[in-house]
Amino acid sequence: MEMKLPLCPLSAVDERINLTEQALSLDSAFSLIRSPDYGAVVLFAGTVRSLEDGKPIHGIIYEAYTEMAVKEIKKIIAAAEARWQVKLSVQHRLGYVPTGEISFLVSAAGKHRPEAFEACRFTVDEAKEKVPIWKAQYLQEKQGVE
Amino acid sequence: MEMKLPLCPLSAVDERINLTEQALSLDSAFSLIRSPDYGAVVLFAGTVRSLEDGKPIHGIIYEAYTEMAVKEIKKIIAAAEARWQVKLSVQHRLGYVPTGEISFLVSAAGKHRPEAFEACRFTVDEAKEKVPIWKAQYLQEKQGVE
Amino acid sequence: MSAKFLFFAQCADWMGRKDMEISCPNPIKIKELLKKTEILSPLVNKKDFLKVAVNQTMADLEKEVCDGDEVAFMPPFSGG
Amino acid sequence: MSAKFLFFAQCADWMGRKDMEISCPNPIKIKELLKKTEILSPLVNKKDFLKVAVNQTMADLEKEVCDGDEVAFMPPFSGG
Repeated sequence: MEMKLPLCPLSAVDERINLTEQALSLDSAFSLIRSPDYGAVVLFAGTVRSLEDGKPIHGIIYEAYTEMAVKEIKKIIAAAEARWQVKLSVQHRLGYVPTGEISFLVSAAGKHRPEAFEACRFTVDEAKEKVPIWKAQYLQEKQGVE
Repeated sequence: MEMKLPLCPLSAVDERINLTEQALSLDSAFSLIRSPDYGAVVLFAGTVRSLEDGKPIHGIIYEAYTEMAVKEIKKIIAAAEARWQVKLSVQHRLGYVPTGEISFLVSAAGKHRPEAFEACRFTVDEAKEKVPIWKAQYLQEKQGVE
Repeated sequence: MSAKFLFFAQCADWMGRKDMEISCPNPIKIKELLKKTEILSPLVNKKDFLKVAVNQTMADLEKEVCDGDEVAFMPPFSGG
Repeated sequence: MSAKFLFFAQCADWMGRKDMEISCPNPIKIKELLKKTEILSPLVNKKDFLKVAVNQTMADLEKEVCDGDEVAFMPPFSGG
């Protein structure tokens, strides 16, 4: 019953990219990239902090240039998967994200630790730099939605 | 409503260490360390691969020297939390763990990316070296439980 | 020719809109378009700050806009 | 005096048991105990491979075992 899964079939990358107004789940992200061939999974979750520039906020509204964002994420995933022989997922929440919840989620599965850590970190850094997504509005505590 | 959570109260470390025969969940691990003060969470999941020494297996039985393991994990967490100002959780599954499932789960929450990545990786490496847990048995495919 | 323009995040605030069609007689460099198109004037003094994409690929202000292009004006990315 | 001995993973296989009490007249170094205690003989030729903890703290074979100690013999750790 040795099931040798193919490494990142190109047709499957779409389902591992997710720009959504729904809450993001680490367990769901894991299920997108898990495989019996991989022994190490590293996940990065960016979360909304309660202070922005010293002011308490209750959430952030995120906005994306969705079509371009998906294209850029695909390029980053292709580069990282080729370099480290890993399988990646990149997800970003859009619209209103409350303080403490996950806004950005990158998951990397590899055979061993080093490549999973390195590919995850690379993908996080690249996505922050190259993917057209914005914190469009900080929603301040006390004043309600401004 | 600015809730400044204290950084890792020592009394709370016990609930962030978990040696269990139950399946491990990334979302549950996240909930153990999340805080509105932290913007970055890095999780490492070690999973059971389908091949060991080239032979197909359907699972591994893990065994621990539980009391000592908890003490060693506490030491590692204390060292990492002091060094990086993070909050950590370390979990390991014991008994039978089927292929593809999570056996080992380290989670690190920090204000920013670098410390969350570094503290997670440090804790994974230290735990593998210093915590008395073993792959006691590989359960081979076809032959059933040997 | 005409091209579709998109304005994201603060760019939408400055423009007071999220998108528009702009017509002009010939293909034209983005920097010329900014100079000559009155309605884009809110973006002119933000030029050093702006990011621009043409057809969903990053471009600079020397890039020529052609008929049917999709041109996006964006502030620096801040996702994550 | 007597001490409690624990055998983990392969050590339990070699010993055919997971724990036992061993009595001896005086405090004694672990390496002497291994040499003199017939029932521990399955571990003697694994000495270079063994890890030892006394009271849940890593120790070497020079460590003296005292009354009431918990002594664990373990193979190299392989969790993860």
